Parts: sequence; structure tokens; C-alpha cells
Amino acid sequence: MVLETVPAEYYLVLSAAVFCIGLFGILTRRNALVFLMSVELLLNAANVNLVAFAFYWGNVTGQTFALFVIALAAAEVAVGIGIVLVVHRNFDDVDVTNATTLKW
Amino acid sequence: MVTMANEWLLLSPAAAFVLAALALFVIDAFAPEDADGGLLAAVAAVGGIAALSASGVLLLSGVAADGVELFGGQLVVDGMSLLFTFIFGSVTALVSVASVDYIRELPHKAEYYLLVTLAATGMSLLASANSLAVVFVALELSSLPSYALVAYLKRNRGSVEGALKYFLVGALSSGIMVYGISLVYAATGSLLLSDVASALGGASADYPGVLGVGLLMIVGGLAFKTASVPFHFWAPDAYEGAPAPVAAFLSSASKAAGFVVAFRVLVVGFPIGTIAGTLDWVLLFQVLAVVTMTLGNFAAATQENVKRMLAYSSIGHAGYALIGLAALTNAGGPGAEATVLGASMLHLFVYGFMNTGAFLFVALVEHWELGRTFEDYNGLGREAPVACVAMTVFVFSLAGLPVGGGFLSKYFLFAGAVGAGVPWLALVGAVNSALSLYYYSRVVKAMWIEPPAEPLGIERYPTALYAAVLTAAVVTVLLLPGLVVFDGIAFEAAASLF
Amino acid sequence: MLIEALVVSCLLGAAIVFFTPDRYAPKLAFGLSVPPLVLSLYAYVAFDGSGNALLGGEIAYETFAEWLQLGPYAVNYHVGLDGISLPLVVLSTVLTTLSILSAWTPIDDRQSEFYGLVLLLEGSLIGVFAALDFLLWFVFWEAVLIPMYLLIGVWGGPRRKYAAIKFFVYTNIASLVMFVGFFALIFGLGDAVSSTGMPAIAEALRAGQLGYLGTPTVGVPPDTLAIAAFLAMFVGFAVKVPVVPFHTWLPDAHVEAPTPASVLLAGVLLKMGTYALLRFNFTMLPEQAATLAVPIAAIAVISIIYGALLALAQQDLKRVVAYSSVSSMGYVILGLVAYTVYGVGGATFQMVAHGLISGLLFMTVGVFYNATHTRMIGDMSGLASKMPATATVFVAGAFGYMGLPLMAGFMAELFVFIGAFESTVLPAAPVFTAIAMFGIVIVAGYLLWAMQRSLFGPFELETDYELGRAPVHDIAPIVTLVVLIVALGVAPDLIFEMIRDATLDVVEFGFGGGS
Amino acid sequence: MALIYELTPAIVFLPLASFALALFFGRWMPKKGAVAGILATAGALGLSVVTLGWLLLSGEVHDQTWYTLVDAEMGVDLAFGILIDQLSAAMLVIVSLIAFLVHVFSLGYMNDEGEPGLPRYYAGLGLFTASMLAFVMADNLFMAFVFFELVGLCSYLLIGHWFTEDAPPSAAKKAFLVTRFGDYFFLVGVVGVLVTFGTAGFAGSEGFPALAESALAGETSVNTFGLSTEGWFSVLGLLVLGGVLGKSAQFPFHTWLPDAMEGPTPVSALIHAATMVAAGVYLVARMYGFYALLPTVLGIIAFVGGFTALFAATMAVVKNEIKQVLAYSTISQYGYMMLALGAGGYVAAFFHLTTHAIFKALLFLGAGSVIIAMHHEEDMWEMGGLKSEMRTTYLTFLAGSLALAGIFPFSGFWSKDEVLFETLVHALGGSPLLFGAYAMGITAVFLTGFYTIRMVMLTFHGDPRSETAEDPHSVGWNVKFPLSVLGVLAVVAGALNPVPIEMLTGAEVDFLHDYLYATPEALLTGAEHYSSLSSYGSGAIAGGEIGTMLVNAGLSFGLAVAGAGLAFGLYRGGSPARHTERLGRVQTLLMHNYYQDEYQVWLAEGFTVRLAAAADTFDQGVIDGTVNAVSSVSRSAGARIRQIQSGVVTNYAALVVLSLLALLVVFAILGGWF
Repeated sequence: MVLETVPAEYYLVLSAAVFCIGLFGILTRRNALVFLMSVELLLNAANVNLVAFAFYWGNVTGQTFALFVIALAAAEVAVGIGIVLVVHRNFDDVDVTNATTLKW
Repeated sequence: MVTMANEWLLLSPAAAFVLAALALFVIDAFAPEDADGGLLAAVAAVGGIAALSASGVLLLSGVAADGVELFGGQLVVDGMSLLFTFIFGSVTALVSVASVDYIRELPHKAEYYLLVTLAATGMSLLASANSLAVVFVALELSSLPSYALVAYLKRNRGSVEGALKYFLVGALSSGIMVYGISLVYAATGSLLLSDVASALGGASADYPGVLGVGLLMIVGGLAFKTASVPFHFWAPDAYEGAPAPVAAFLSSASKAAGFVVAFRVLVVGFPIGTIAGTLDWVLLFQVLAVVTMTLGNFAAATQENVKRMLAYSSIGHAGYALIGLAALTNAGGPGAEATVLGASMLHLFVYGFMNTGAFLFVALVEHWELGRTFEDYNGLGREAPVACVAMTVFVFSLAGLPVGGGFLSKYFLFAGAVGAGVPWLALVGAVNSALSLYYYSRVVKAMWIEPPAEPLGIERYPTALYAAVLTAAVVTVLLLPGLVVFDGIAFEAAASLF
Repeated sequence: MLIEALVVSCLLGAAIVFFTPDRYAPKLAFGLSVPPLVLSLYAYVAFDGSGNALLGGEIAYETFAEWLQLGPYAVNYHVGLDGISLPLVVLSTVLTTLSILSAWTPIDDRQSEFYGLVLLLEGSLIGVFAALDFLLWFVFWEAVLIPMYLLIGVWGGPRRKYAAIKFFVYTNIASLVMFVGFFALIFGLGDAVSSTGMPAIAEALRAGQLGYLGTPTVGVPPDTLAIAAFLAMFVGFAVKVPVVPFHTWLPDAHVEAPTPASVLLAGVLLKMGTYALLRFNFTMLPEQAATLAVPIAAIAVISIIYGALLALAQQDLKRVVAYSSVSSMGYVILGLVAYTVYGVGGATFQMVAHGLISGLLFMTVGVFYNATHTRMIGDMSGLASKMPATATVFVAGAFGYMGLPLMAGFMAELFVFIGAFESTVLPAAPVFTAIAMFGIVIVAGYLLWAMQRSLFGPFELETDYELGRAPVHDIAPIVTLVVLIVALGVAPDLIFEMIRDATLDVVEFGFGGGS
Repeated sequence: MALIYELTPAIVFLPLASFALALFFGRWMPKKGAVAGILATAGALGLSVVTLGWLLLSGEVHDQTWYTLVDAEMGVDLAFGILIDQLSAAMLVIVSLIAFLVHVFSLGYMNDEGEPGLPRYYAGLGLFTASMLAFVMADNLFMAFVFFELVGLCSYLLIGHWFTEDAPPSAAKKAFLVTRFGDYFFLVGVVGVLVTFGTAGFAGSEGFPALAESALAGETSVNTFGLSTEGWFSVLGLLVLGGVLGKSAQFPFHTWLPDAMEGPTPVSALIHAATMVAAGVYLVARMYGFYALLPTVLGIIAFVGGFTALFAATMAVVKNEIKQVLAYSTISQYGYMMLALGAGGYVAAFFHLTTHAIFKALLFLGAGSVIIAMHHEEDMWEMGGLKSEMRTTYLTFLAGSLALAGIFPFSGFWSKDEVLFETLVHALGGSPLLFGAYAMGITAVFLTGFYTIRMVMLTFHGDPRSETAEDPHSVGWNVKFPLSVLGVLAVVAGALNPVPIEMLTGAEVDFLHDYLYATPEALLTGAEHYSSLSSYGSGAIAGGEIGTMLVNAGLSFGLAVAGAGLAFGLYRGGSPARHTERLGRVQTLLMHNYYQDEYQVWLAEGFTVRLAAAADTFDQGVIDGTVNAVSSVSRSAGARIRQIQSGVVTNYAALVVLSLLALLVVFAILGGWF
């Protein structure tokens, strides 16, 4: 198959790239929803590694765990959206930098 | 040979939480609007008490003295896990009881207690997690309800904002952690801590970078859970914004959960002997410990808001507890590692009571709607002497004065650090501790020394809150002589990890 | 069980007083302070100990019970008395009872809390002097801070909050440093000791069993460890004593504290520091003490002279007494470092003597303050004509402080001087002694000057208050103290005999302990 | 042991009891405690006389520890003991006699004048007497120091008796401080002696003088702290001497004595004649066995004595208050005693101590009676012509004055003459340095004669210079009785030891000499033993001892008469002029006591107090400043640190990521990844 020809390092690079994009989004975007999406990227970057190296090591641990991660990602988003909603209700916006009543 | 029966027996503490959660589901399904939530609170409290008594029995019976692996090693039940489950159980019980008065007028009580018990379940799993996969799942299981709990007062800007920050930083951290886990998996090909440990030798030779980055990121995720610098930013805001009982729950139980998993992951999964060449995490934790305790205490020193002061002080205490990991150099004499690690566990144990009590006292004051600043506490000692004596016990015990177990546990920790060959770490802790005395005594000063600005006008004394506060106080005091019940357990539990 | 009875009776009394209405608290507190007093006097009469409790002497009223396990070390409940600690226990009970009596007039707010805290303080103090296990001792040592902090903070003068927190934090950080230093020693001993018991540690250290802290490869070598620990502990205790330059918390605390608190602070709390120095530094690490003899003696001499000079510069009578306490504590340090029976024994005797005399002076100043509502020397003069009895005892106390023969202070200072003069450990001992002795001239200077300006001359008073004779319950404790001071001055062997007996083993260490 | 020695402690305890009685019950006692005091001192006097008598008859001395404060098992022992030998027995009589008379006199001076605080006064007198008597019978240096200090305390209390005025408390403070300064050296000396010899006993082969003797002889060795044996002993001797100079008001510690005149006059009499000031000289005599070993120290003593004698006499010349004149005369006379001791005239010194005690007490009491009469006016220029009004006082006072002036045949002549004679003889005997001391002493004789007679003339002769002087207040028996007793003694006391007569006639009349030589050898405290120790040789001029004696006697008598005559001539007549003003600058200098007080006051207040103030500033500013700085710095640091928590969640995220990256980089380098 094609996988044999692709060295493991490539997957690392790919996942790292995805991870960095996610981080970039978190650091630059002020919209809570974009923030959530960026977090998804982080998780999926991890998934890439897990799946790839599950193949590399020839055990299913990684793939199984990837499924867990996907599920948890969904749960996280569910809670996240809920919080974003109440934020919007209280601060009339989903800009995460608005809420600054608590500081120092 | 562990039979099926004892396996479930060993999981009974976690099961207690689960059952309580299920019971709450059922009750909510059949009696959606329980007026004052007394029943719900009772169920949650019973769950907590059941968990703590179960773990207590198991501890004393010693069946799990040298660790029992379950589900193919995914979970392990040993002294440490039981000790911490004991903490989770007691904190859950205290918080549930205290919440009765706190959320009496609010809707969605069932969900509140449900989230508390579920979070507790996650924590008890964390205490037993023996594989990075379980670690991550349990971590999320305890975190997600916590986010929601912080946002419980959904019409209160502080509560919502705290939740938002907690959630966003939490999401980021879990992202970082899971990526770290994936890297460790990439390097070692396993998620089971024992296998990871055995694979380290080769991995650190072949992919030191992958392994190192991975471990560092895992540590980052743990640091978030334990509210250690630099992943602490959520803590002050979340604690201040959250409902006081929730703040108590997070700052005591959730923090302890973070530490128990950190202890296990690092000591069992990444023994410093083999990985020191790649990532000297002892050095890493020395940095984290010093920065954390210093930042926490110094920032707490100048707060105007008691709740926020407690939040920062809990960061400071995270710093103390980190000494348990930061002192695991091989510079100490024989058994020095076990001593300092056990001391750290003991401190978290006592901390569970005294810190919960302190936050619950804040809940009491919020309940009286007196305000949150030190000035608002002026003269409280004459209006509510009993509660204020309790609060005095909490803060002095937190400061390490001999009114409660906090004194012994803190000094055990410092002594352990000295014994482990890092006396300078103990000295840093000592200086911080002295500074903490300054801001803790500000509370006492406000309550007992300052006269009230105007009559406080306290008319009702909520029974449940009082009960919770006083229980915490009594336990804290009793832990000074009574630490003898737990110290042996803690040191043995620590020793069995190595 | 006698010590337990002592401590418990104090704590029980405290609890009872806390819950009595203010109206009855003073008299009740006095009544409840009598049982500990009687018990301690019985302990004195029935004392059958001999030798030093830490160095294999016969410990009196000993109790032992297993308690905690700190890693490899057992932390036990171990208490007992010897010739050094017993006089200090009696001092604590006596002064507590008297200070409660002296509090009747000045304390008119939240009495039950006040007297409860005083009894709590008494219990902790007795614990400090009786404990023979380090961690148990440390529990009491730190416990003392809380009641004193509140006594100063709640019932103190205008700057009470500043003074209280300063006292609280300063002494606390000192104890922390000391703690780290001492535990470095324990772990340095390794397997040589199996518990944190002070006798075991003392024996092991004097037997030279100190090893590396940690492992020989990366650990701290024994000599460095011993010196470092000695310094850490010395600094820790020096703050409590206090010796220059760690003394500045003391005048603030004294000036702000209410009279009874000052009495206990100067009378007993300062002695905790010197007691600990004797028990830990000078009993456990004699070689290091000998090595550092010259700097320590220098500090002592500086404390004596510098403290006396500061007292000379003060206008506030309480500050005068406070600084002179710094000076007097210097004698104790000098006596300790001498490592002679007369030196160390004299130092211990001075602890008791100074406890009584400073208590006497603070009480008298308090009585004047109750009447005049000022302590400024400039504000008053000729008080003697209005308050003859009080003036008389003040003069008596002042001369006691100046070391008038046949009073306790003189004997104490003479013992210290003889001991220091003949010291073989301290180089140039006679010179140090002679300089230190000049303190007796300065102390006479400022006390006579203060008396001349405040007591004598034509009567004047800036604050317009009606001066009457002081009530009996103000004078009675003061007179009692005068009697005790003279008694100890005429018959020092009342306590000096047991003190010397407990001191012998301390000074018998390689360097023959003088005469 | 003789019964009497069982009772000797009572000599101390009787006055002590009167002290306690007067202090606590004086208010309700007859004469406010005076009676108790009189009875007590009478009893003490009686016992002392009996003791002396027994000693004379049986020759049995007594040296025994009476009470042990700290026993010797673990070091030097501190004990009270009683040493009754010829010296102390005689001194006991003198002290108790003067004390008794002073008590009686006080009836007239204090009670009859209705002074306030009488119980306190009599308590003070009682304690004063008790302390001095205990000091006299002390058998070791430690005990001596103890009661030496108590004497100082009593002088403080009595000088400051009228404490509601400004001057007396100040004078009392000065007296105590100055003597305390001397006692500082004394205490160092006591400690030194205790440590060096392990004992402080005066007498016997176990006493420290004996030990010192054997150590000097090289028979035994003691710890001399790196100095030569004699050097160290000299240091010790000088240290103890510090206390002596302070109490005996010798230069430069003499400044307190004139101020002490602020106290009641009977107290001055007690202080000057028999107790405090005498204590110093007595101490030297007591431990003369030690000093006799140290020629250097003896020389210093002699010089200080001679100088003080002259120095004080010059100041007495110009004083206008009667008590001031007497005060300076006291200083001067004790200078003579020190001179005698330093010059090896042990007997002479004690002789002069005895006679001086008598006539100085007499003079003070006389002055007291005059002051009563003058309604507490002390300026002699306000007096005059009193001799007609107050006969007894005049006659007795005159007797005392002539004795003081050293006019033949009054007691003072004999003693002073013997002092000078001894000095001269030993000076001739190869100690030329003593000539200087002698010269000063002999010059002082002239001045003594002058100021004494000047005082008498101004007080009693001429015309009254004020209303009160014209109609003086009359005095009662309780004043006249003591005066008469002392007056008689002042005339005849010379008969105790008229050495010149013995030399001329060969009659064995040097009773005091024989008496002091009679001390048993075992005690090693006898004059005979001392003379054996003395390193002084004896020489003679004008053909042998008698010649020397005649020269010296003639010289001193002549000078005394000359001085007296000059004063008589100048201040004769109805209204004498203030002749001393002719001295001009010198007078101002003398009036200001050579500015001795000024520099001492500067030392005390100008220097020490300023130093203290500087120390206080340093303490508050630097030391306490540092403490406060630390706390404020940490608090502001806290205020800074909390600023990191900006409240903007994206900043949090950024900080998290950045710090993680930082850690990554650091540990990547440490771990050697990539």
C-alpha cells in the first residue's frame, strides 16, 4: 500500500503543522467559535499522530484512543457552545476579549 | 489472585459516585422541580460519604496496599488512589451539604449535583488511571462538568466569564496534553504507563525530541489541572467568578486530582532514572514549583477580595505540593523520595479540608450578601463568632500555624525537601509561607481586630452551610493530632510507587 | 502526667473563660490560673530530676507516647522537665497569674476573649519548655504566636496592627529558617537517630555522628552542614530573643501591647529564644559554638551596650524597658557562649531573673499609665508624691534592673560575668566581659535619669487626669514580684542549684568547662 | 567561740530591723521611727563596744562564714562571712557611735523641724547603718562589694530625700552614677579576683592576699590571663581601687560629694564621717595585705591621695556655703588617708580615719545646728556673731575646727602629723617619688588651716549680717548632746596614738599602734604582717627619727597656725570683706571647681546622650528601615505580579503558549534533542 512508502516523520510534520495552525488560530482569533474550531485542530493533530503511529507500531491502541479523542472533542464542543451562549447572553457578543471584569 | 468480586469491591468508591449520579438522574426524571433540593443534596452527599468510607475501609483493610491492576492494567487501585478518593469523597460531601443553602433559590439543582458527582467520578478515575488514555478520558470527565459548574450562575457575569476563561484555557491545555500523549505514543508505541516506562530506554535513544516534547506537553496538561504556573491563568478568575462551593470543589478536589495523576504518570510512567537524560522533569518541576508558589503567594499578598486571595493562595499551595515532585532527585538519603512524595500527598489531604472550609466560609458570607472584600469582613467575629473561629482555624492552618493539620503537613513537606537534598527548595517554601502568614492574617485581622463599619445585620444562620463549615473545621483541627491515622498510609503509598 | 495536667488545666481554663460573660471573666480567669500555678509549684517542690534532660539526665515528670511517622523518623509525644526547664515553667505560671491580676484595671473590653487567650498562651509556653521531641516542641513554639498576635492586635495601642503583624511575620519567618536548619541536621544524622526526639539527636550530634546531608557525591559535607545549621538556628532564635540586629520588632510590640501582654512578652516569650539557643545550638553543637564564639560574644556585647544606649535615648517608658530587655538578653548570650557552669547556669538564672524584673517594671509602668494615660517621660514629673507606693516599687524594680546586690538581677549578672570571665572557650574572655559589664553603668544612667524626670521633682502632668492611689490588685502583683526578686537575690540556690546540676553536662565537652 | 561572736550579726540586724519597722510601720511609731532607730543603733553601739572590749581582753579574733549564697561544689563560692579583727572591731565602734549620734541629732534636725517623709528618712538611715556595719565586718571581697553597693543605694535615697524639689534628686542621681562608675571597675576587679584566686576571702592563709603573696613568691601559680603575675595583680588592685576612688570621692570621682550636700545635714554627717566616704578608705585598709604587695599601686594611691588633699583644699578656700567648705575639707582629709595608705602608713591612715570621723561628724552636726538656727540659710555671709547666741555649738564647733585645722593638741594634729611623718620617712627611705605626695600634703595643711578658721570667723564672729543671724532659732538637747560628746572626743582623741610623745618621752602611749599590731599572725590582716610586706625603707633627716619627727611636726604645725592666723587676721572685725575676690580669675576657677563638673556633665549628657540619640536614629532608620523596606518591597512586588493577570483570555492563551515554548527551548537544549 501507499503507507509503506510514506515515512513516519511526514506524519509528525503534518500533525505539527496542523497543531501550529490551531495554536495560531487560538492566539489571533477573538471570536469564541473560531477559538473552538482551533481547539478542534489541536485535537485532530493529535489524532493524526495516534492513527499514523498505531500503524507504525502495529497495534490498535492509537486508533482506539483516537476514537475516544473524537468523542471527547464532541462533548467539549457541546459544553463550549453552551458557555459561549451564556457569554453572548451576558456580554452581547462572542468576542472572548470582551469579558474582562475579573482581573489582577 | 484478584477475583471478579474484589475487583468491583476495589472500584466501589468510584462506583459510589456513579450510583449517586444515576440516582440523581432518576430523581430528576421523576421529580423535576424538587423545591429546596434537600433530597438531591442528600443523595450527592451520601454518594460522597459512601465513597470516602469505602476507600477508608479499603485503606485500613490494606487489600490494596501494593496496588491491584484492573482491566488489563488500565486502572490500578493502590494506597494513593484510595487516599485521594477519600479526599474527593469528603470534599464532595462537604460541598453538596453546603450547596443546599447556597443554591436554594436557584433552578436546575439536580443538574448541579449531577455535575458535581460526575466530576467526582472523573476524579476518582483519575486517581486510579494507569494508562495515558484513561488519564485523558478521566481528565475530561472531571473537567467538562467543572466548566459547566463554574457557569452555573448563568445570569451572573462573573460566573459566566470565569467559566469562559476556564473553558478556553482548559480546552487549549487538553489539546496540548493530548498532542503530547500522541507524541509519547509515537515514541514508545504504548499508552500503558508501565509499558511506556519499559519502552523509555529505547525511545529516549531513538526519538529524544519526540519523547521530550510529548512529555513536556503532558506536564503542561497536568499543570493546568493543578493550576500551576504557567497554566494557572484560569484559576483566579474561575475561582472568583464561580459559586463559592464550586470554587471550593475545584480548588480542593480538582487540584488534588491533578496532583494524583501527575504523581502516577511521572513516577510510574517516566521514572526519572531513565528519562533524566532526555527531559529532567525533576528540574522542570523545581522551576514550576518555585515560580508557582512565589507567584501565587506574592499575588495573593495584595488582593482586596478575599475569594480571589484564596484563589491565589491555592496556587501557592499547588507550588508547595509540587515540591513532592521537584524533590525527587537522587540526592537524598534512602527513602527520601518516598518521604517527600508522601508528605506532598498528606498536604493535599489536609488541604482538602482546610481549603474547602475556607471557601465554604466565603460562601457563607456571600450567602449573607456582605460583600467579598476584606473590609466587608470587618467585625464579623462579633456577629458570627463560631463561623469566624472556624475561618480562623482554616486560614491559620493554611498559613502553617499549629491550629490544624496544615501545620504538620506543610512542615513534613519542607522537612521532606530537606531530606531529599534540596534544602534551598524548602527555604523558598519557608519564605513564601511566612509571606502567606501576612495575607492570611489579614482575614483574621478583619474579622477580630477591625470594628465593623456599620451593623452587619445578619439575621439567619443557614444550618447546612454551618454544618459543612464546622465539620471541615473540626476535621482540620483533629488532623493535627490525628494525622497519625494517615501518615503511615501516605508514606507507604508513596513508597509503593517507586 | 503532671505536665499534661498543667497544659490541660490551662487550655481547659481558656475554654471556660472564652464562654463566660465579660462581667465574670477577670475574676474567673484569675481563679483558673491558680491550679496551673499550684501544680507548677508542686512540680518544683517534688522535683526529683537530675542532670540535663537532653544529655541522659534523670528527667522528671516524663511522659512518652508514640505519635507520628515522618518518613524514616518517628515523631513522638515526649515531655519532661529538668533543672533548666522547670524554673522557666514556674516563671510562666507565676507571671501569668500576676499578669491576669494586673489586667483587671486596663482591660475593659472583650474580657473573656482576652483572658482566654492569656491562658491559652500559658498552656503553649509550658509546652515549649516541657517538650522533648522536636516537632512537638515546634508545635507549641509556633502556637505561642497566635494568642500573642491577637493580644497585641486587639487590645493594643494606636499602632497595634502594624506592631502585631510585624511581630507575627518576623518571628514566624525566623522559626521557618530555624526549622529548615534543624531538619538538615536530623537528615544529616541519617540512621544514627530513628526519631525526632531531642535527647537522641543531642547525644548523636555530640557523639559526632553527623554525616552527609544527602549522598556523599552530591550532598552537603558534615562540617559545612553543622555550621550552616548552627547559623540558621542561631538566626532563627536570635530574632526571638532578640539580639541586635534582629530586635526591631520588640520595641514596637512592647509599646503597642497592653501591659499584661508586655509582661508575658518580655517575661517569658523572650526566654523561649534563649532557652532554645541553650537547648539546641549550645547543647547540640558545642564545637560549632566554640568555633563561632568570638562573633557570638561580639553580638552579645553589642546587644548589651547598643541596647542600653537605645534605652537611654527613649522618651516612652515602655520603650525604655523594651530596649533594656534587649540589653539584658545580651548577658544571656554572653553567658551561654562562655561554656562554663557559671556562664550557662548564670544565663539560665538571668532568664528567670529578667523575667521577674522586666515583668515588674512593665507592670509598674502600666499602673502609672492607668492613672496618667501617658508613658512619655516628658509629660510627667513628681509622680512619687501622688503615688508613693507605686513609685517605691518602681524604684525597687529599677534598682533591681541596675543589678543592685541582694536582688536577682545582680546575682544573675554576677554569675554571667564570672562565667564569661573564666571562659576557656572564648578568646580574650576578660576583655569581652569587661566591655559587657559596662552595661551596668549605662543601665543605671538611663533608669536613674528616667526616674528623676518622671517620679521626682515638683508634680506636673500634661494629661489632665485625677491621680489616686492605685488599687490593691494593681499593686499586689508588683509587690509579689519584688519579694520574689529579693528572695532569689538572697538565696539564689533556690533555683541555681538545679540549674547548675542540669548545666554540668552541657559545658563538659572537650574544653574543660571552667571552674 | 565566745558568746559575743554569736551575737555579732545582731550588730547588723538591729539597724536592719529598724529599717523594716520604720518603712512599714513608721507612720504609726513614736517619733515616726526615730526611737526605733536610736534604740537599734544604741544596741549596735553597745554590742560593738562589748566586741571591742572582748577583743582587747581576750585577743580572740573571729573569722567565719555566716551564710552561703552559692556553695563551692561547682566553682567559686559566694558567701557572707564575719571577720572581726582589730581593724573591723574598732571601725564597728566608730560607725555605730556616729550612727547613734546622728539618729539622736535627727530628732532635732528633722522631727522638730516637721520635715516630711520621716519614716522614709529613718528607714534610710537604718539601712544605711546596717549596710555599712555589714560592709565593715565583711570577710570577703564579694560581700564587701554587695554592701558597698547597698551603701550607695542608701546614699541615693537619703541625698534625694526632699525629692519634690529639683536639686536633691539630681544630686542623688549624680552621687549614685559617679560612684557606680567607680564600682564598675570594682566589680570587674571582684570578678577578676574571684576567677583568679577562686576565693575572695580577706583573711587567713586561704584569703586571696595570702594566695597572691605566694603566687608572687612563685610558690603557686594562678591564671594571670597572659600578663605577668605582678602586672595582673596590679590591674586587679587598680580595678578595685576604682571603687575606692568613687566612694571616697578621690580625684577625679570627687564631683558628687559637694552636690550631695543637698541631702539633710545629719545624712551628710553620716556619709562624710563614718559610712560611705569612709568605706572606700576602709576597703583599702581591709585588703591592705594585697596592696602592700604592689608598690606601683601603692605609689599611685599615695599620689592620688596627696593630690586630692591639696586640690580639694584649694577649692574649699573660696566657698561661701558652710556645708560646701566642709564637703571639700572631707575630700581633702580623705586624700590624707589615701596618702598615708599609699605611703605605707597603715596605722596613721586608720588613726586619721578615726579622728576625722569624730571631728567631721562634729563639724557637720554643728553646721546642722547652725542651719537650724539660721532657718536653713547656709550662706556664711548671711551669718556672723552667732557665738554669743549659741554657746555649745560654738565651742564644740571650734574644737572640731581646730582639730580639722591640725592645731596642737587637738586630735586632728596628731593624726595628720603622723600621716605626713610616715610619708616623709618612707620618702627618705629610698622612695623619692613620695616627696611629691608629701609636698602636696604639707601644702594642703596651710590651706586647711586657712579655710577652717575662715569658716569659723564668718559663721560665729563679727556682727550678725542678717535678721536671722541676730535672732537665731534655738536648738534643743537632742542637738547639744551629740555635739558635746563629739566635742570632747575631738579634743582628746589624739591621745589614742600620740607617736611624737612616745618618741620624746619613750612612754608606751602609741595605743592604736600596739592595738593594730596585736592582730594574730594567722589572720594575716595585722599591721605587723603588713609592715613585713611593705617594700618601703625608712630614712631620716636632722639626726635620726626624732629629728625627722620634730621637723615634720614643726612644719605641719607651723603651716597650720600660719594658715589659721592669716584667716583670723583677714576676717577679724565686725564686717569682714570678701578677700577671696582678690584672687580674681583664680577665684572663678576655684568657684567652678576647676570645671571638673562641666566636663563630667558633658561626658554624661553632651556625649553619651548624643551618642544614644545617634544610635536611636540609626536603629529606626537603618535597621528597622531595612525590615520595613523588605515588607513594602515584597508587597509592591506582589502588586506588580498580579498585573500579569490581565483579564483578557487571549493573553492568557498567549502566555501559556509562550512559556511552554520557552520551557521547550530550554529543555531541548538541556536534553540535547534534535
